[in-house]
Amino acid sequence: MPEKTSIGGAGLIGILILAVVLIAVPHLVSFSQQELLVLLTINVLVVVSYRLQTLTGEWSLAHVVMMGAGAYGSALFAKSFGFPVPLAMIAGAITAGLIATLLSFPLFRMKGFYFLIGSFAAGEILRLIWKRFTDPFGGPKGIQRIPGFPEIDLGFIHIDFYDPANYYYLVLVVVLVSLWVLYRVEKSRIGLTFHAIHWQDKLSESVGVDAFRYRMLAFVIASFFAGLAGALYAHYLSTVNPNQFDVNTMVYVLIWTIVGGTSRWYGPILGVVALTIVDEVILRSIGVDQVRPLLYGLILILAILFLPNGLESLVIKARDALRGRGGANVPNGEAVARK
Amino acid sequence: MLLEVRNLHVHYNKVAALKGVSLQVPSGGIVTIIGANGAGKSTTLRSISGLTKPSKGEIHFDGQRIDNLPAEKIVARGIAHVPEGRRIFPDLTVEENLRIGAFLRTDKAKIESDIEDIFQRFPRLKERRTQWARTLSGGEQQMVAIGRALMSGPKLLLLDEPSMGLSPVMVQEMARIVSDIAERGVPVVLVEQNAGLALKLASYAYVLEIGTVAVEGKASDLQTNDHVRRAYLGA
Amino acid sequence: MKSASSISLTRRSLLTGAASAALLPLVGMPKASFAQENVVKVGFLAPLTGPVAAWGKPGLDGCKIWADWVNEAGGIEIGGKPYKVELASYDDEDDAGKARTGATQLIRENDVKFIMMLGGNSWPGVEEIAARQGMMVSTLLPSDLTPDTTTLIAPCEVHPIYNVTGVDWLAANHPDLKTAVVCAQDDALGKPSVATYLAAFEAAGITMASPPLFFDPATTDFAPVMTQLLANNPDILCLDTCYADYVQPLCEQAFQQGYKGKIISCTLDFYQRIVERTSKEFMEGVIFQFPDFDDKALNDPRINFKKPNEFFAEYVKRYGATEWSAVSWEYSSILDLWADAAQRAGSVEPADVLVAMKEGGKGKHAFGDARWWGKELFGIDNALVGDWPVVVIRDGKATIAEFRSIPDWWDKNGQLLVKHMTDLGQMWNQRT
Amino acid sequence: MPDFLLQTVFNASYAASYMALIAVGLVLIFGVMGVINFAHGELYMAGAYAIVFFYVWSGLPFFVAVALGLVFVGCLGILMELTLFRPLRTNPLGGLIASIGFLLILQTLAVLGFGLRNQNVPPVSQGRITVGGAFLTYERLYVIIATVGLLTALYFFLRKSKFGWALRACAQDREAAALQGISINQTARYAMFIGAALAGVAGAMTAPLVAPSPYMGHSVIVTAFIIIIVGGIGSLEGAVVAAVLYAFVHTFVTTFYDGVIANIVGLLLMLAVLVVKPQGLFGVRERA
Repeated sequence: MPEKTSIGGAGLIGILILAVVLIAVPHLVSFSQQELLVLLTINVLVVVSYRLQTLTGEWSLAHVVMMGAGAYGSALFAKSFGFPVPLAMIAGAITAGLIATLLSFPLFRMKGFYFLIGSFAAGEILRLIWKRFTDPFGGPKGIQRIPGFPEIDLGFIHIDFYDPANYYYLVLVVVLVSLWVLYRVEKSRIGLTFHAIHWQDKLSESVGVDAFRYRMLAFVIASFFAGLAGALYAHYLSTVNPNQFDVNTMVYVLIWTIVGGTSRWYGPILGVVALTIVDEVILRSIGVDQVRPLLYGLILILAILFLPNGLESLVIKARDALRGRGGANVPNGEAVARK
Repeated sequence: MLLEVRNLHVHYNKVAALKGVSLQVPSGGIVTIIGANGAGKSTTLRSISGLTKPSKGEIHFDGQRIDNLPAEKIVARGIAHVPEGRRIFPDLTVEENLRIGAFLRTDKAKIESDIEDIFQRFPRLKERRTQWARTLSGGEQQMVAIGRALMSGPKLLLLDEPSMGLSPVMVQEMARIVSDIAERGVPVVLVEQNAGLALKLASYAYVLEIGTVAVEGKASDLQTNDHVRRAYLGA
Repeated sequence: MKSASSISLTRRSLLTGAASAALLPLVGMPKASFAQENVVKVGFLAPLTGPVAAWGKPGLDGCKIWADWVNEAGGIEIGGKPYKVELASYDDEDDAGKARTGATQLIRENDVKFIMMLGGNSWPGVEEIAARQGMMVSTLLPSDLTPDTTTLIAPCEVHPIYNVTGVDWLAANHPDLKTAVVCAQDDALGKPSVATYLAAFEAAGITMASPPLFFDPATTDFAPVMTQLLANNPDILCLDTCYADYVQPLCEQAFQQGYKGKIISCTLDFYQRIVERTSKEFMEGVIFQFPDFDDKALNDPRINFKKPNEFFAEYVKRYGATEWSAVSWEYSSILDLWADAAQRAGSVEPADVLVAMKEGGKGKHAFGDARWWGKELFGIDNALVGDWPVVVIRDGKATIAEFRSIPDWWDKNGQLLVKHMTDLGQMWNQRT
Repeated sequence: MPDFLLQTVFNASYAASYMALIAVGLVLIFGVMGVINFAHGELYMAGAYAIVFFYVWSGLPFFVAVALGLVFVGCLGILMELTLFRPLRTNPLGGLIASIGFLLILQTLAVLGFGLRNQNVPPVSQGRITVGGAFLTYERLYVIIATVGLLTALYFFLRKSKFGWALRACAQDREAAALQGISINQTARYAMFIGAALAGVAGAMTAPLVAPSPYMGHSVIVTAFIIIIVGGIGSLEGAVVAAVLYAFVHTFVTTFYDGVIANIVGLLLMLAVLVVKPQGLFGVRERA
């Protein structure tokens, strides 16, 4: 399971190309696609942090609500307490992490399907609280006119973060740093323990690993970064409301993650990028608004039937083919279907 | 030969569990497979009953190849498998557990007499026939599992670790039950970690070590084999 | 900044063209129109799929009829030249993020001159783009208005203020009714509506038999709601602005639980079904606010909606009677208002049209002349109010009983409305 | 006040009935297939639209339409089994995603075939029984009777027939069931047919009461999940008991407080059950 960590020459060129693409992409797409790009980049952080949470083998349905906790937290810190936006964002992410810490105590008494639904219930209660208590959460309409990220004006250079291209670069930096942190966590001893807990639940406990503590840690770290994504989202759209974080949105995160694949860190990224392009760009451009959900559903089914191990299995196969290995090193269904 | 396994290979997740196992079971008596934890004993039985698909090799039963059949078709051919850990249905009653063993049979009268026969063999089960199976003790559950397998009217019985987790008294009881089954004409393949017991019961034995047959021979010969004595009989 | 952005705009659009050709062969770019005649585009940014689509899709369908009719008649004449009207739609799925993307596409890629929205959840995502681009946007939910939203107008349905006309009419015609109860789903539509009804009841001297009941929008069984509502035997049962899926079961429950009093509601979509499922006698005299468009009273010369009876007939012919609802005509009536203002302005530019539209503080609302109003409630006079019909079920058929003036009521009872809006936290300056 | 209470009891009994049908179907599918069927609410919706088609449009008698709806939705279940769940049997999360895809397709088909607005189903009966000041309409009574009848039939099928045992055996231990000669494919087909058909009947029977709309499935699926968790995921009896418990709690809280509080109470009830008895009221501890 552990991947090669040293980077070869080909890898270096790949990274260089990727960097150029990431920097150039806002200038290659249309105005509305720039907006999509910002939301997509935020969603990348959502799915990658989600994958970290699932490493321990437990699938949460509260992840999007944690994103919402970061969004609401950051919005309130900035709007009601006058925090500078960058600080509010971090405070929002920490809020999400703290809420996750509290929720861990009831939630990690459960496992498997029970945890799945238990996390849904916990998230839903939080969401209903936002909906129910108009002060300070704004009720069903949520919070509006959240301050945006402050402009940078150095005289010779002026950066207005309302412009999606500029906000994209900001998000890109935050997301890349977050991805790096998440990657390091996964490759560290802690991350290996996450994997171990998933694969050998009983064994890890018998060799003295406190599974509860590690599950909680994974949940809290994932929630922190989901919260950060939520904060980036809130200050971009300048509005949050409870509907944005409902089970429908969670279902999309689940879809992106699973269709992308979860055995590699980049699987969920493939999922969210591919499906967003399919839904928001290709299906919209066909001009069949009413049929769009049907086509999307069909694509989901075909994707999962023909690529049960996610889009990442294509990459793995391609890489193995390039390396001249005969058999594709595709993990079997269990890797995706970790219960 | 009733059952012939030829050069069987099984992989889990690219990890080889069996690396060319061959064995033969005659149409009478008890054949045992012994070996350490993880040697591939259960995997061998699972391959025979169709729960695990071999990556290479052939299995012939009663003159026909069966390694490409699904589990439920292999039962129909006459192989009953009592899996490791008993795997009774906890939320079915004792009687339902037994009757479901006869799922494929349509001879109603014979089923009824077989049920009575099982209850005669295991009087404790008769007392508990309407209880949920999960409320039984370990030994009783093992009886249900064996009874359930016998209800299919098998031509061959695969028994995986029947003595596991049982009290010494119960282990002796189990030994009696197993020899009784063989004596009544149903050949048995017995997988056991309790090698001493298994070699006493069986007429022929295979010793599996990390996926291959390390030693085979008459059970009485193996009881005196140095390697077997040192590794499995604690001598 | 300005000049730089215009340069980068051309470079960017060049690159965009190249990239879309190279990278995304499947993706159609917005079609450029090289036709001879002048074309003006209007954006439609509302939910077209998902649970809220019923508030958007029928409106787009109505607008298609409107555009077909206008274009068949040669388009609208602006500055002496005929313009064809094209609709550009984007499904915002009732989500602020998608609405922001959609608004960008409509404004910067499709070059629309006016955008019609449902509003509510989606509007905050569009607010700043509209402000920066100077785009005029209309909403059906005036609660989106604030002093800062100078280019946002609520020119048709100033929900829920018109509800006062129904209560006013009820009090005038049935002075014997003394107590009322009200229920609504707990959301952005229900709350201000409840405040309005409370104010209207108070103004009419009707007392509340029990406090307003808010139920969850996910409610599927309305029997308990009705049981609770009827516990104090009210004279008037007010169904507020409940969604169509709720009004029907609520009426049925009232019928089944033996309610004998008066019913008043904001909407009563598919009232024929409700009549069918209860009885003509039970539904006789139910008051609401949305007339059938085959109502002859709409042919009154002061009505500004063009050919209402024909419009209704055409809509039913194209899409079926069951798809008709209030939003079917509302967006079209906004297009009427917009076209009229554009013609008077002699321009299709949003700023010019907006000035023409608000000229003299008066406007031509679907149901007659009206005034731009709203400062006390929304902080800005961008809501168009005038007369609104009071509709009564008579012999199983919705009939307009009277057009009543909202401004008249407001001039007498405005402070009551402000009080109740404040109590429920619905004033613009209370919204977070 | 006694009438008021009795009325609330009637209301709750009706709610408990159709929720039990939906939840039992969901449990059965989860038990045998090991898949969380997210499209279960849409199967309920399909049942309601079957009434629109067979009863309203085609003019067949109501109960004939319900029977056709049962068969139709049951067949949808078999279709799901054959095309989605069978190829994804070793991949429960894949099954979940596939069911979400199926859900989107069913919703869109409903919109395309019947329109966005909710549909009208003419009353089947205007009659009612009255007890004191409380009453129960025949339409609601039919739902309660159908539920009791179907669940009783299901009980006897599961307890007394060979296929019933096979179904339960499969739900408890799929591998051991295969060792008894039980065909997993065949059992899965039975389970999907029955599970889907129960949801379909719930939709069909309640169609005259709720006015079917394409998105009606959404509001029941969440409740159904709560119910099967409270009852214990593998347990059919648990689902029935939990449906009754949940419906009474929810209805009483809605009647005496309000619906949002009722939802929060429902969720808290479920969390409390999970914390105190993580396997649900009737559940068996999940096997590793």
